[in-house]
Parts: sequence; C-alpha cells; structure tokens
Amino acid sequence: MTMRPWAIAALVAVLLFLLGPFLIIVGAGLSAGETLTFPPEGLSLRWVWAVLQVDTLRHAFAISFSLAVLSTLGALALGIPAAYALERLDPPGAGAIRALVTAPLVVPGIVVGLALLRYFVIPLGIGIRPALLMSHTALLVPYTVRVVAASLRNLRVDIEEAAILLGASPLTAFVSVVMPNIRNGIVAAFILSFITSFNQVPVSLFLAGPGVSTLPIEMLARIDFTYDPSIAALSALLALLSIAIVFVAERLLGLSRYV
Amino acid sequence: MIAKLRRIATLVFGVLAVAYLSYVFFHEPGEDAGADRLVISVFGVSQESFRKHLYNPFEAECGCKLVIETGNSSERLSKLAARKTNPEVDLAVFADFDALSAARRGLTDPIDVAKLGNYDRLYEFARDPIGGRMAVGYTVYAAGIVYRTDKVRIESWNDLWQPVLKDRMVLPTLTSSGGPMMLHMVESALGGNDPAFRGALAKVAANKESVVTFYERSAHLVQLFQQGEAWAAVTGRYNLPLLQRLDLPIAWATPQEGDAGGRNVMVLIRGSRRRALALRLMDKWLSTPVQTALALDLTDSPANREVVLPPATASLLTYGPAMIQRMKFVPPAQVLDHRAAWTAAWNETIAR
Amino acid sequence: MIAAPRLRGLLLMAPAGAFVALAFLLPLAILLSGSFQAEDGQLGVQRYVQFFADPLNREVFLRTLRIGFLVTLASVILGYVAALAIVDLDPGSRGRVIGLVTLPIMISPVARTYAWIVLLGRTGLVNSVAHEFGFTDAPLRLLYTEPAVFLGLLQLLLPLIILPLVSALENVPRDAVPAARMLGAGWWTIFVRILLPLSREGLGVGGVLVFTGAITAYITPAMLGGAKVLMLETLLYQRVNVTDDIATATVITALLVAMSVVAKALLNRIARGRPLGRGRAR
Amino acid sequence: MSDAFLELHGVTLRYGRSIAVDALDLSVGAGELVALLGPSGCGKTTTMRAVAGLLKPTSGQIRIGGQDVTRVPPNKRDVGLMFQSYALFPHLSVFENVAFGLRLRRLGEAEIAERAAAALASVGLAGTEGRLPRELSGGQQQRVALARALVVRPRLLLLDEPLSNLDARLRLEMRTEIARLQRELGLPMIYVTHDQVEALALAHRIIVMRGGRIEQDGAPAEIYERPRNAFVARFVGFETILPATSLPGAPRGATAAFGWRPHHVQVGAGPYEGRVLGASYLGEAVEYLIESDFGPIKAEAPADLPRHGPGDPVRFDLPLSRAVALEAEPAPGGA
Repeated sequence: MTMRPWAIAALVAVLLFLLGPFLIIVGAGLSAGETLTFPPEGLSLRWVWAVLQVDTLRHAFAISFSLAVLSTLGALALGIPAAYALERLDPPGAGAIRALVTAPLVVPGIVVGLALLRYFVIPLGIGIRPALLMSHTALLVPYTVRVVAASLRNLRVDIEEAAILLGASPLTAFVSVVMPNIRNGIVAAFILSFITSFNQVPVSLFLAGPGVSTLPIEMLARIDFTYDPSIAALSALLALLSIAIVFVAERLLGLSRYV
Repeated sequence: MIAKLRRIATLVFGVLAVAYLSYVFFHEPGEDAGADRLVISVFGVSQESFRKHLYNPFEAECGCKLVIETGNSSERLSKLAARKTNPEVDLAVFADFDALSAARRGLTDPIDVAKLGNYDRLYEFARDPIGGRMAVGYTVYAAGIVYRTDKVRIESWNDLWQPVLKDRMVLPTLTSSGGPMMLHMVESALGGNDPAFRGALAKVAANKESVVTFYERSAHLVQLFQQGEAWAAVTGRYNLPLLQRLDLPIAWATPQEGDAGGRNVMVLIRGSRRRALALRLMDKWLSTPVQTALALDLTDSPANREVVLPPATASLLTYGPAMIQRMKFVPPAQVLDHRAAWTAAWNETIAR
Repeated sequence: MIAAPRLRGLLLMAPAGAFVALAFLLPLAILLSGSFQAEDGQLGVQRYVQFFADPLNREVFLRTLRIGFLVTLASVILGYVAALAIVDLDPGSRGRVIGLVTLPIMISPVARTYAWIVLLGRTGLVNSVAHEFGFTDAPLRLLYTEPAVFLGLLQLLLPLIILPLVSALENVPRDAVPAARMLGAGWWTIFVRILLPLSREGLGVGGVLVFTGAITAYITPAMLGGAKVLMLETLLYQRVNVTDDIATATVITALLVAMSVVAKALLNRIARGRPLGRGRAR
Repeated sequence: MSDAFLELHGVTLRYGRSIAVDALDLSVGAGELVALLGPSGCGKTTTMRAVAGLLKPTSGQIRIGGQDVTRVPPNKRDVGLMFQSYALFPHLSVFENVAFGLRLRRLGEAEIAERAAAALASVGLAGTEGRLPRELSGGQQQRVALARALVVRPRLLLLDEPLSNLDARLRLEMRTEIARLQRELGLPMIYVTHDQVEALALAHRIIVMRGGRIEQDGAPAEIYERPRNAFVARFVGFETILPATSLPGAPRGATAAFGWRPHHVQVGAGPYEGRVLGASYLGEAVEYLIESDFGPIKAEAPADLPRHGPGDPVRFDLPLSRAVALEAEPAPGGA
C-alpha cells in the first residue's frame, strides 16, 4: 500500500480543517479575558456563565428549540405519508410531486423568507409565530421525505404484503411492520430536521418579529455589537448540544435494538 | 403487559412534551397575566442598560409588559413597511432620515407633544427633527474619526487619505446611518457643498483600495480595531467607550472642520392600538433621571438639556452645548432626496 | 381497478404536496414572476437588463459564480482525497472518522463562521503563525476578502461531498482495484479509469450540494465578506432590507434559482455519465 | 371442475400496454397441490399474486370456495403466501412472527402461545421462539415462514419459488416437508416454480405457462412424457426438436414436430451423418452436440462406448419410435 501514509496525512489535514474552527470556538469561549482571542487568555467558565444570564438569548433559545421540535413533527407528519406513497404506491404525478416536495432544497433561504413574507404571511395576515412554524415546516418536508423514502427503499416490500396476507389492514401493516423497520430513518429525519430548523437563519431573518426571535438570529445580532467571548461560549455550548443529541440518539437506537 | 404500559407512558410523555413546547412557542410573554403589551423596536446595543434604567421601571409603573424587537434602523424600516397593514410594533426608534422616510410612507402618526411632560427639557435639535411633529429625538451623537494615536495623527477629515492608512482605514458603508454623515463631512472638508456629494464620492472612490471594509454595523468596528485591522475609522461617538476598553491607544479626533451630527428619534407607528402607553414610555425615556442613567452607563448621550454629567463621563459622550454647536446635521430630506444618486455612484465607483 | 392503491397514494401525498405548494411554491412563483414584469406592468426581461446594467450587480453575479465554482472544485479534490483515505480505513475507525466528518454539519453555521473571524483577523491565529514562521513581514488582511469567504464556505460544505463520495467508493467492487493493479495500472490510472467512473454518482450528488450550498449561503458571506465582498444572497438581503428594492431582489431570486437548477442538471448529467447510471433509470 | 376450490375465469392483468396474464382460466381442487411452471416472465407469479389479491385483475373473476373474491382486499381473503425471500418481519422474534396473524385475529394470549408453539414444533423449530430472524439459517427462516403462513389456517396456500434460495440438500428436505404438510392438512396449494424437477416431484398437477397463457395442464407424468408442443417439450428435457417436414419418412397430420431427449438419440451408428461440435464427459455418459443437416442435435451416449472428439464425423439415428409428437405452437401470446 504505497498510498497509505500520505493518504492518512491528507485525511488528518482535512479533518483538522473541518474541526479546527470548532476547537477554536471552544477555546475562545473558555477564555478568561475580556476580548475574543485565540489562544485564550487563561481558562474560565465566566463567559459561559455570563451568556446563560442573558434574557434575550434564553428566550430565543426556548423559541428556537420549540420551533425546531414542532416544525420537525409537522414535517414528519406530512413527509412520512408522502414518502410512503412515493416509494410504494406509484401515485399519478409522482414525479411532479417528488420535484415539488424537494424543491425547498434548491431554493436559497433568503428567497424563501422573502417570498413567504410578501406573498403568504402578509396577505393572509398570519401571525409571526404561525408564520415561522409554517415556513420551517415547509422547509423541512423535503428532508423528511428524502430520508424516509431512502429507508423505505431499503426495506423489502414483501414484509408488508406478508402482514396484509396474514390479515392486517394496510394501516396496521404500516404501523406494526413498516414503522418499526424504518425507525432509524425516521429518527435520522428527525435529527436532521431538528438541526436544520434550529440552525436556520435566512428564512427566519425575514419572518422573525417583535418578541419572537430565534437563537441564531439573536447570535448574529449580538455579534454585531459585542466583541467579548460570550458568543463564542454560546457557540461552543450549542455545538456540544448538537453533539449530545446525535450521540444520545445513536446510543438509544443502538441500545433499543437489544431491548 | 409491561411493554404495553411502557408504550402508553411514552405516548403520554410525548404528548405532554409537545403540548409544553407548543405552549412555549405560542405563548406571548405577559399574556396570561392579562397585562397590556407594548411592542417597541429599538437598536440592539446596550439592552442590559435599557432593561435596568428604562424597561424595568416602566413595566413596574404601568403594570404592562414590554416586548422588545432589536435591529438596525433600515432593516426596521423595511420590516415596518412590509407589515404596514398589520403592524406589530407600537413605538420605534430610527435614525432621523429613516424616520422621515417612514413618515413619508405613511407608517407613522404625529406625536401629541402636549402629552410629553419632558418635551420642554429637550435640546432644540430633538424637538421636531423631521418636521410635522412626526418624531422626537432621544439621543444625539457626533460622527467623527477615531484613530490609533500610536500610528497616525488626524486633525482634519482630509487626513483620512494619508498613505499610512492604506489597508488600515475603515469607513461606514453608504447604507448605514454613518454613510451620509461621512460623505457630508468629506464634502465640506474638500470645500464643496454639493448635496449630491459628488466630490466626496469621488474622493472615497479614489481611495477605496485603502479601505479595509465598509462596515455596516457599528460594533463590527470594535472588532476591526481589536484585531488590528483598523487604525482609523469614521464612526459615531457612541462607539468610543467600547473602543477605549480595548487597551489600545485610541482617541477621538477633533478635526478642524468639526463633526457630523447624528440623532436617533422615536416615532409612533400608525395603526398602533396602544397609543397612550407608547406616549408614556416616550415621556419616561426623555425624562431627566432616565436620560442621566443611560448617559452614566455610556449607553446614549442625552437629548435632555437638564442632564448633568461628571466630566469623566461627559468626555466620552456627545454632551454639552459646545459640542452640540460644533456638529453639522445632514438635513434628513437631503438624505432621502439624494440617496438614489449616491447609491448609484457608490455602486458604480466604490462598492465594486 | 389497478388505480386503487395509486389513488390512495395520491391521497397520502396530497397534504405534503398541497402544503409545500401553498406555503412555499406559490409565494415563490409570484416573487419570480415579478422579475419578468417591468415597472409599467409590461412583461419582459427589462428588469434583468437593468440589473446587469449596474456594474456592481454584474460583479456580484460573477463573484458568486466564481466562488461557487472554486468552492466546488476545491471540495471535489479534497473530498476525493479524504474519501479515498476513509474507505481505506478498517471498518471501525471508518465509522468514527465518518462521525467526525458529519459533526460539523450538526454545528450552527453561525458558530462555525464565527470561528473564522477569530482565526483570520490580523491578530488571529493564521497571521500569528505566518508571522512566527517568517512567511509574512506584516500581518495580512484576510478578513472581508474573497479568500476568507472561500475558506468559510469550503469548510462549511466539504462534508456534504465527502459523505456521498465515501458511500459511492464503498460500493466499488472490492476486487476492482487489485484487479487493475494486477493489470499493471498505476494509481492515477486506477483513479481516472476505475474509481472516478464508479463514484460518479456520489460526485454528482455531492457536487450539487456544494455548489448550490455555496451560491445560496447567506451567513458565511455576510460574516466573512461583509459589504465589500457581496455575493448574490447578501446583495439580495441588502436590497430588500436596507434599500427596500424588491425589483432587484426578484431578479436575484430568479438568478439564484436558475443557477441552482442548471448546476443540478449539469451535475446530474455528469453523474449519469456513461454506462453506470443507465441501469438505475427508475 | 365442479368441485374446484379456486377458480379463475378469464383473468387478465395488463400493465400499460403489455399483458402479463391473458384471459386465464384455471382451477384448483380442494386438497390439490398445483404447480405453476414456466420461465421467468411467463405470468406465473403475477397469477399467484392476483389470487392473493396483491394485484387486481384488469378483467376476469377469481372465486375461492365458491365466493367471488375479485374485489375482496388481500387481508380479507384468508389466503396464505410464502414468499421467495421468506419476508419475515426483521424486528420481531420468531415467536412474534408466527403469532402476528393470530394477534390480528384477536385471540387470547394463551391460545396464541399454544398455536404458535404447535406451528413451530410442526416445522421442527421448537426452541427458537426468542430468536430474531437474522439469527437463523436460511432453511430455518424458510420453516418460520411456513409456520407463520400455516398457523392462521388459511383456506389456500400459495408458495412463490419457496426453495430457490436454498442449497441442494435443504431443498430436498424442504420439498419433502412441504409435501408432508400438504398431505396432512389437505390444504390446497399453488406452487410457483421455474424448476421442472420440483414441480414433477411435488405437484398433483402441473400447469405450464408462457406469455401469460397456459401451454399445458396435466398430471406430472403426462407433462413429462407427453408434452403437447415444443415449448413444453424443451422445458421437460426434450432438447432436440425438429420440424416434422425436415424428417424423411415421418408421418404428417397433426404433428408439427418431433422431440427427443438426449439419451434417445443414438450415436455411433445410424442413417444420418454429422460432425461433433462439442463433447462433455458427465461421468456415466458423454454429452455430444452434433452439427447436422437438420440443425444442432443434442445426444447422450453411455461413457463406455467409443468416444468422439470435437471435429470428428459421426453417424447417428433419431428413432421415431422414441420421439414425442408435438403439436404446432400457438403464436406467443401478449407482447
């Protein structure tokens, strides 16, 4: 294997490039100094503590978190049946609908936000909160459809037929045979959607309003007028939260397989 | 059996969790207490100071709940314009020319100054800054030059163009409130008084390679100084306290041509249903104790003449008749009338 | 009679389809159609002509294309390097490395981009190191430049091509490479003649994600490019929210969507390329 | 025909323009094991899935036990199906797989346990209840699938190429097992296969299909010994088939062609001459491919006779006494 040593070196370099900034954010967030620097001027948790005390950020976190969960659930409720129909039932116009539900992936978020604000939210007089929820849901539907459809594709069709021939209605067959076997796909869709919504900026940028702001938007705003390490500390916290979610999900899935 | 119970428990837990999260998401703060809500849209800077000296005391007084949206002036204007038919906001603050733009677009209502007990305590510039009683000023700032005393000397607006500042100079972008003020001073330093700022625009264009960036938000600037990107910058004086905390030799220039003046104003949004409450907050904001407290925090320079500040604080703010006399306000109408032309020239010669 | 399940399928798809159409496609269509309507209400491409008449707009458009292309190119190269090394690992560490590659996707882009501000500033790590080792005499201005945006986007989007490439390369038949080695092929030949064609689909998928990601990113150009290095997205935001210029915004929207669609079509063609994709017509 | 348990009348299935099953009439008697035999694409699996209700016929009628079930959904037909891939539920234990159908019938827990255990015992899998399907061997999975299909006591059992994923030894074992269960339960079965040996060994009756139509319907011996036409003949091992017109002295009339099995062709002597194209040693016999004026001839000769190598001229005979007379083939239906 003549290629091995340099391949490993290159891989390490790529990983460093991908993860280095994350380490730097953690380092800068743990700084004891007044200003944002790396390497940090001594280590302390003071900025982590300080950022947790900020009301607006706490409130934005609550909004972002609940928004992410609710829109993810909405997208799953819409996306799972659609994915099932697309993969299994060959509905008329499937191609068009496939393109339709995956369209939000191609369109820039800024544009989505603008279009929704101008021609959906305002004409229909939709409040800020429902507008955010609906736009995030529409944005997440493609993710759920894609991921769930992919896991359906990897699941044999005949086990459903077997269940039906044993007397199950199509719905019972779906719930008792299909769902348990695409659970990993559904959890993956959930995590992906949750994180997408939670980190979403451009769409929310247009739709957020008084009293309702999401965490990343508050962070962006705060970056504009603070230069202390508090945002770095918050970023590090969020990164750890994301990692924890993925890790726990992985663990639960791994464990539940044997329960 | 156990499996079934576990399934039911999971289901119940799930439903409760979703219900709770829906509550969190859809719940308007203060709603359940039946309290009145007043929605205000303000600048994001120093919200902690406002919370302490203005919002908390006001909420205690009126028994109402303040909902605060933050953002910069032009973004606020676009959002309010977009939501014109169904405004969420009751009271907003703007740079003076954005307030005029809002007024021209019919987004605001005139202010009944008779209801403002503190109105007579205001400086002249704050009383009717855009005409038609459509706005009241609440703070003022000089727009001038800050610089690293160890690197350069600045005694005139023309000193911005010295070679040593190549790649070290930061200017506000045209679309920020500082943009027009900078052009105004550059124009007058060049000896011109063209309202279309042709001379100033040409001057900036000729030196655009020296500019690190045209910043949009003022705090951005602090970063630029901190990271050594900037040695001199055109900015509002409200950034001075932040900059001086940097442990760098940073000073406020006193150019011979004087400084530009900027003011932020409060407006009432047309269609607001909480007019009386909005006027009450406005009056509170203009009161001597609140203005003094905000000034002592170095948050905003006072628009109220009766505010008395210790010299150490005063030296960091835009304070006192002498300083205010030095400042040249760009008439808001001039900004609105010429902005399209400025922008065209700016895009053509500078932004590229 | 055969239609019954298909009808059921239509019913199951209807809510998602209707929701996305109403809460997404329709507003977007209205916005886009606005770009073909001049101020006097006449239909035509007048707005586009006006848009491209402005030199700033032209420059931003070209810059967006340029950055999109460069980021895609760089991530294809780095992506192959990383993916080839990853599939070469034993299964255990492969899983762990893939986890590490996935990790950045999970982290807020705001947080990740913020890190670059810390890194690239004149007193930041990059400059200190460069100075320490004597590469530079004086600190370089890195922030608010095109290279800064390029780096930020590359870091943001690279995982999106590594992952599909890894799964494509994992599907390359185990014996293909040794077989080619036996026939005397060198590494470059193996890559060009065997690995590249066999991983074309992953390349197409990843390429689309990276390119569209790069041209439609907002946070990174906003934070690392600023007002001096505008890209179409930041220009659009500025036009809408700062100068309230919807006309230009609609044109930018149309351009962005068109670029995404064209990129997708092009890269899909590359992905389907020759014999490989044929069998997968469904 | 009157005691037929399952009847198909003029059943047609169309996909767009292509016809998978073309106006098929078919019946299965109570307690009968019928094999549907044919190459892939002949419509046998489609027919079976239509019987199960997984596909709806474009036209025609399906009756089970005298009742028209054409419009009855598959979950109400009470028809068991054993899939080629077994289709076990991967997330359920062996026990739960077998109990699945019983639970849907809302039986008591005790009865479910008892019947599932009995079903598993009857296929020799007692003791594997707690395992997951993927922890079983292919043959064991096969038996679970069989137990799962049988435990709900269907009126009819369909088997879709049930042995094709097993190795030769297991195949034989399972074949015996299926035959035994069928005998014991008296359950009507349709057995879909492309393997004539399986069909011959198991079925009471074989239906050979091609292009969505029935080519021949008869007892195994009848199919094997008296194939009706060239298609069926090839399927059951008549590898040399020559048109009647090409043979000097052959009787005319209804006979369109004659067919010989390889060992029916005499090699080494006879009226005709050809050239050996290939010879394969099979142990007891040698198989020859001979080029002749009639076309290619497949022949088999005992290995102890003198051998011929490729290129050798060779004499051979096609004895009419051993040939099977074949009708003209219908034009291939459908496509």
